[in-house]
Amino acid sequence: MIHISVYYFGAISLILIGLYAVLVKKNLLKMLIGLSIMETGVNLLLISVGYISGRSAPILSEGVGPNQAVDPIPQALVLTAIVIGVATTAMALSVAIILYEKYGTLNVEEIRRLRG
Amino acid sequence: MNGQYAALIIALPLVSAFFVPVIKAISKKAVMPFLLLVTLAQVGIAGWVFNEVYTSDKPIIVMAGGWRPPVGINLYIGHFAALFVLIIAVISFFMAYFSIKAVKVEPLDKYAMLFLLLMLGATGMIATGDIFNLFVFMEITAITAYALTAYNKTGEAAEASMKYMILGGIGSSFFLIGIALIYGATGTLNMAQIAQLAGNINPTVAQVGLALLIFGLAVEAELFPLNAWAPDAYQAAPHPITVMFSAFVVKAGLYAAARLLYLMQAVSTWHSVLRLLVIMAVLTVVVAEFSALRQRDVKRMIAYSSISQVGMIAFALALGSQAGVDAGVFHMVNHAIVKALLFLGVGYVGIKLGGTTLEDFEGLGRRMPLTAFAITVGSLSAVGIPLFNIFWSKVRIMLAGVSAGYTWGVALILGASVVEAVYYLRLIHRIWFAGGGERLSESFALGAIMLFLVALILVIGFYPNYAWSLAQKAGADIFDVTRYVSNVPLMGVGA
Amino acid sequence: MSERNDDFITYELQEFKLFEPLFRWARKKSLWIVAFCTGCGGIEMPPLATARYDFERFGIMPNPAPRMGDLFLITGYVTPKTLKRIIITYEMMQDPKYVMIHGSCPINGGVYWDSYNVVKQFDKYLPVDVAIAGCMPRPEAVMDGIMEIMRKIESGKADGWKRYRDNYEWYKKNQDELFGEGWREKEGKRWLAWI
Amino acid sequence: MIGIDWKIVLEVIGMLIYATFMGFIFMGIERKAMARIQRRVGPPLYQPILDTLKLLGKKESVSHGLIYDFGPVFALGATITALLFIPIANFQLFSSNADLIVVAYLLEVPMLGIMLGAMSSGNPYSAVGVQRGLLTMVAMQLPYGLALIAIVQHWGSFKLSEIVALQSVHGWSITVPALLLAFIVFDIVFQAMLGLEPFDIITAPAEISMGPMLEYGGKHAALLFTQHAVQLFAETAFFAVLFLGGASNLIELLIKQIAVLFIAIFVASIYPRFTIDQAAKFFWKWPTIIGIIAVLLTV
Amino acid sequence: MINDLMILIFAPLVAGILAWAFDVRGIREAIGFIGAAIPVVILAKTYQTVLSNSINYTITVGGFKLIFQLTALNWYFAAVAAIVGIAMALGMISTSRSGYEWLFALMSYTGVLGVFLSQDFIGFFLLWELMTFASFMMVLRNNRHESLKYFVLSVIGAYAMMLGIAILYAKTGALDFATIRQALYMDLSIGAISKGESALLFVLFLTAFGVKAGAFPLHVWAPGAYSEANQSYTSFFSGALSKAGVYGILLLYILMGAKLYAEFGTFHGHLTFAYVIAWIGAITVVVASFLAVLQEDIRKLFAYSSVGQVGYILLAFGVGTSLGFAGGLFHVLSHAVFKGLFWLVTAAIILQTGKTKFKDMGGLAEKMPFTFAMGLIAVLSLSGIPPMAGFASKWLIYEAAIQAHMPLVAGAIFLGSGLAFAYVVRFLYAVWFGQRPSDLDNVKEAPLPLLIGMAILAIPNILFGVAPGLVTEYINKAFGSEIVGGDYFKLVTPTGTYNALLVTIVLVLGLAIAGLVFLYGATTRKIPVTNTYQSGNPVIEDYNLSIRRNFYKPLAEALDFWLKYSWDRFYERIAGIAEDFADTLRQSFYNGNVQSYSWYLAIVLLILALWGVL
Repeated sequence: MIHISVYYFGAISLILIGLYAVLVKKNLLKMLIGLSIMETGVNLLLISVGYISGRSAPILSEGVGPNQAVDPIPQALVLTAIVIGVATTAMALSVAIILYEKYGTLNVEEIRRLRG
Repeated sequence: MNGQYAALIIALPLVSAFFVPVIKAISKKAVMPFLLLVTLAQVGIAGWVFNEVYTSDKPIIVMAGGWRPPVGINLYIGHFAALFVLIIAVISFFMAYFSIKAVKVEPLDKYAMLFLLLMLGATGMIATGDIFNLFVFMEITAITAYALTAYNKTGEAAEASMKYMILGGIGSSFFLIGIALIYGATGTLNMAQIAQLAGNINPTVAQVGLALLIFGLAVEAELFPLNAWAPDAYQAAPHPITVMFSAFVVKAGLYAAARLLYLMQAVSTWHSVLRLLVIMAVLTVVVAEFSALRQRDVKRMIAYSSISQVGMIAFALALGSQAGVDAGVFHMVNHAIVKALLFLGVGYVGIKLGGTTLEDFEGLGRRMPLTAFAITVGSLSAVGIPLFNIFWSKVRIMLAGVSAGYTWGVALILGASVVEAVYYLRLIHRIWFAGGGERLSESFALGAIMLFLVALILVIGFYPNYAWSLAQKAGADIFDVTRYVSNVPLMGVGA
Repeated sequence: MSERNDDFITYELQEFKLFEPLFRWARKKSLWIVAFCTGCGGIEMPPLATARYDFERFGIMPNPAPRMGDLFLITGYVTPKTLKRIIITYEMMQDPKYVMIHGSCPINGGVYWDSYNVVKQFDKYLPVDVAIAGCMPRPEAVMDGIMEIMRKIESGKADGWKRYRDNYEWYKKNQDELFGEGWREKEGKRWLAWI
Repeated sequence: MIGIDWKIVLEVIGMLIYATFMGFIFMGIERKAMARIQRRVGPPLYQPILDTLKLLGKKESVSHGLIYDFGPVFALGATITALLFIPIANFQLFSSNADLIVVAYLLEVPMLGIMLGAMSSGNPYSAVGVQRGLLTMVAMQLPYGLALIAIVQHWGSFKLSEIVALQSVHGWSITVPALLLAFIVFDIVFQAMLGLEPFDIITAPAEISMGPMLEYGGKHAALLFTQHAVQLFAETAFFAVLFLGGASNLIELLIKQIAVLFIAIFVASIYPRFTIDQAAKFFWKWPTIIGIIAVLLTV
Repeated sequence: MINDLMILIFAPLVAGILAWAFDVRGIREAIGFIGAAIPVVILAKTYQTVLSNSINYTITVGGFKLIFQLTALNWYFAAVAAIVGIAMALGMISTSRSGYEWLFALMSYTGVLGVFLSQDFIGFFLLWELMTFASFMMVLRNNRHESLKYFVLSVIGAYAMMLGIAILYAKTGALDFATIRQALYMDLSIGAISKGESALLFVLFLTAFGVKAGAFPLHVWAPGAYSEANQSYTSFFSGALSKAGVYGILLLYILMGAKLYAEFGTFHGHLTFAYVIAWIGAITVVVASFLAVLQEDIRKLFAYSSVGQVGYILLAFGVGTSLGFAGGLFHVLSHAVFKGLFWLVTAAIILQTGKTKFKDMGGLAEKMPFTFAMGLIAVLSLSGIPPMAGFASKWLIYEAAIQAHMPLVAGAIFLGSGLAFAYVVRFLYAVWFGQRPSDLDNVKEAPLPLLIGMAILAIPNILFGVAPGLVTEYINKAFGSEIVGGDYFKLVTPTGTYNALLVTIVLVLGLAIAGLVFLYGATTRKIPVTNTYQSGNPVIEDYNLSIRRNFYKPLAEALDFWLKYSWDRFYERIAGIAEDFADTLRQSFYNGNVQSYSWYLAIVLLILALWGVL
């Protein structure tokens, strides 16, 4: 069980690191990086949820039947999540470019024309 | 007659979205008519689904690939989903037409694609029966929404999009954590099965999982204090998109939250989640109403109003009683109509007069009487004047709220409603009794759409019986979990 | 008011056939003085009213309202300015009404016989029933004058009001000669500046 | 009501003549007593009758319009009405048909008549008089009401005849401590009701010429004098009925009325005049406080 | 589905919508008038049946069962509204030139009728809101600030009621009056509703109804709203719509009386809760009447006067005895007729002169004799001159208050009636008498429909004044007991009597005697208004000697300490604070910085985490 908790610990650390970046860094790019880190952490968490101690990857081959493999569903989920994450990041970066064009800065404290 | 054709409500927009480039290749001018056509087709399908569900009084379960849940992913088109898919389709159709007038910024083909995907995402969120599928649809909705928010390519649009994205990103991450926890605890992603198993899982895990799911959805559903992105996005997005945000994108999030909430009824700490949600909802109403009070930009003002109304819906849905859910659903329907009308009217004014500040609305009654009339009706309805539709749902919510023991919440919401009355009525005064100007010509088709919505408001206002019976059925669909579970043909797991 | 200020001429006075003697008695015993005290004679009124002479025992009572007054006391010299007021007040009083002038000044100008601004002969402008000579007449003399007017009322000789009606043209002519035509209007307008 | 009761008709006619006559005599008494206090001889007691006859005998009469004529007529008519609903000595008249509240109101109605006429004359002095009259009424209304309430609460009836009957059994109102307070209040108010110093602000001869009376002359003034006489009689009778146990015959009533009148005259002859806001403040201070004590004692 | 009641309630609304849709001169007025007349016809038709058995109409709307019932008591209120309503319609034919006004005037008419006839809280609330909204729209047209003040206070009231309704619904599970009443009665022994909740319910409903009735200290909307609407409509607004609040108080008694009595008991022999109402009424009477006396605008004067007069009704209901109810109900009628009449007279004056301030008016009695006569009737009735409806009802209230041993409250009535006298006389003087400003020389008599409307309201003033028994007998029948005895002309209470006919006869007799004396004197000679005694100074038309401004200045001087305080300003300040608070909230919460927004999310997460742990 020890190594399972390592995954959990790692996942939660990643999430918190990402969150830290979002909450503290003023630069928009750093915040986006923080978001990505957070997503990675979440993905890791998802994987570890499906992990069953002592089993192999869920690829059905010789000697690896459904009972020997870890839960395959989280892995499928993570794949989807990664794709979504990529899309989001791409989207975000393109928006960041526009922002830099229009505002001349990426400091989020200065990008606040919409308020109140 | 085969219910499986109902999958078309997902398939049609998805497929047509990717056909847009093809259409563009043929003729650039054909893109918007194509969009109109697809949405019209969607209206047809949704109408058929609606009719099917409400005549047979049974939900349509679409099983992907013929696999029975929980192995296969299923769509659950119950009374609620059928009703809302129809609303989504109809409003999308109107907005597709409005887009022809309103959206001039290129590239229109991208706009059409994103438009269809947004519609698809919202439809999917409402129709799906699988929690991870929900996440996927939510992300589709969210990403298209980010993109559409930024569509105008102005600094403000990009800024609003950025805010939406960061907050949405955090929200969806935690939503995913919630899924992970629930999955870890139950080993399934099918909603019906989760409902069955919810009673047996570790209450702490269930509570945290549920709370995280709600948290993630609350960002989409604009609950205080997670709604900071909303006014900006509403204001900066193209006018048709604002209508869609307010009319159904938010509602989809709300619905998902409510669905998950009621599915997890069996969780022992369920009531404390409800209480948290009620607190957030009440705060949403109060803060949003006060924020709208001295707003100079009408679109933003109505955005705040929309947020507060959504808060009211959330309040109703979080009451945990049949009456509350019915009222909430009823309010959802009414609010979708009213806010569609208002944003449509305000958007049209924005296009015609080049701005949506309060000053632009002076003398609107003389310049654009039809639009002014529509905005007036919408405003009066939003205030909760009797013989307009929102009156009925508001009354229902208040009755349900006090019955559920949240007298303080009802009192606060009613107090905030007074504020709402003030700013809407100031707007009406400005429209009709201040300033003046030349008469402008108004689009006939848009006028017809507005009049249709006005008529809908008045019909529901004068004779709410039919709408109320729909809302009751739809509400029962959300609230009655056992029926939900029994309707889904689960493979013998648990049961 | 200009066009209607003389319609009392055409107005037909009421004749009380049956109760006329009773009313005449009452008129005599109840003289109300219009307290319009001009000149220096006004100061002779308080002794008349107070404990020493007490004219109230004859039913005489000072009254600030001309409408119910009977006896108009002109208690001293009269200037054109005052005369205007006196005429207006007199015309407001209701018939039968009596005028009593006090002292020499209203009779012939008295010590102001050569003043440019004092009315020398009062009865050119308003009919006088009783005139008391003296400068000033003592209260006893005034009382005597009042007794005289009471006797005249009883005998029906106090007919100044009738004379005013009958000879209005003449009085009016004299008034207009003194003040000029349309003096009421002019006087009224002059007053505007103070408002 | 259909069959005319001749007895009551005779009573009414007799009482009207008596009340008018006595009212004039009261006015004469008022003037005479005032003169005697000032060490004068004073006019004969019947002087007010002469005055009235003289006014009625004026050969000319002017009018500012219909309302100007209607005012005095209405005032006298209403006063007569008020009089006929007060039980006067052993004559009950119509008093079984209307109670204290009605009479209290009817006694105020003449004021409206006078005001109407005065106002329609358009004379600003009259207007000031009207204003003062109404403000005096407003000011005195509260203590007046409290005094009446104290009476009603103590005796438990609104009917004047019953109040009289109860007093004949249990003693006069003023023998009851609480009602003695009410009596004091009522007496102060009475001064204002009669328009005597220190509350003769309405007519205030030396300030605003005669206030509301200024424009009246001839028969209008005669009507108002008659009205004043009847009202004087009615009010003193009302006072006597409320606080002095009514009366069993006219002589007894007369004694009580004159007693009441003399209190008023004595007070009037030694006090100067209040200004109107002083009067209001005065009425809302001590009389009201005493009145409140009185009503609370009788609850 | 279609029966008399439905037509009764919705005919005005339908007519209003039609009048609005066919916005053509002539047709609009005709439709509107018919719509206003239908209720009168139906009410007249049902007069006989309603005393013996009630007429019911039930409709299910949106899952709620709306019950309308025409009972004896409702009929009374509805009839009052209908009389004023038809007079309003006639007045509006003259004064209104827009379909907008017809729509909302008639909509509020429907609202008022519906409020009176509802037998369940949803219908009641629905029509209550409709009535508020419609009347608000009438004011909004002319003045944004006043209308919003009115609406905000009304809506606060309405929402207080909504909360109350919801609490009752939660406690009893019912929305119809009959069941709620029964449930609350049963609750006396069960005790499911605690003392605190009862108090809350009482305060909520009192707020709701108090706002509409203009009870102190919630009266601040009334002067502005009454004066800024079309004056013909104001006759209905003040005459009938404010009665909805009064009706609500009555409803409070009917539904919760027993419960409130059981919870709060008595205070010196009075029902405690009723005592509160009585004092609110008394304070309203005094405060509003004082303010009315000091007004300089004809509309404001009557607005405050309306507030004060409705205070009488509250006071009468607060007395809590059956006599009090009878008096209050009678005053509902008489206030409706005389104040409706006043407002129509005001409408005529404003229509013909275009002026509203006293300082601009004067001497109109010669120019508008009929209007003046009507105004005089209203004045006599309001100030309580005996053979008028106003006196009969006031008399009952006096009797009730004093008989119930509420001396100080009764003292307030005395003071209030003195003040009423003062302000109506001021109205008479400033508008009708005295010297006429030269710009009013061409004023004409009011148009015919307005005059007919006035006549319709003037007749009841005299009729029910001479024969007050007509009303009291109906009230007796409605309550099913002999509250006020006597016959048509004579009112008899246990301790007092008032024979209106005899008073009238004697008054006529007195007038005849006085008239004979008058006729004996010299025939009168008409003199112009300038022929007045100004110490002998000549008076000409060029300056106006009539005192119109600050007529009651001495009173203001005597009251200057109290006039420093104003509830109106107090509420305005609260509203200002709320707006500033809104700004601060908005600026600090939605500050535009996405990082702060992220922090909100983080904080919520933290709360979730802590809350999950704890």
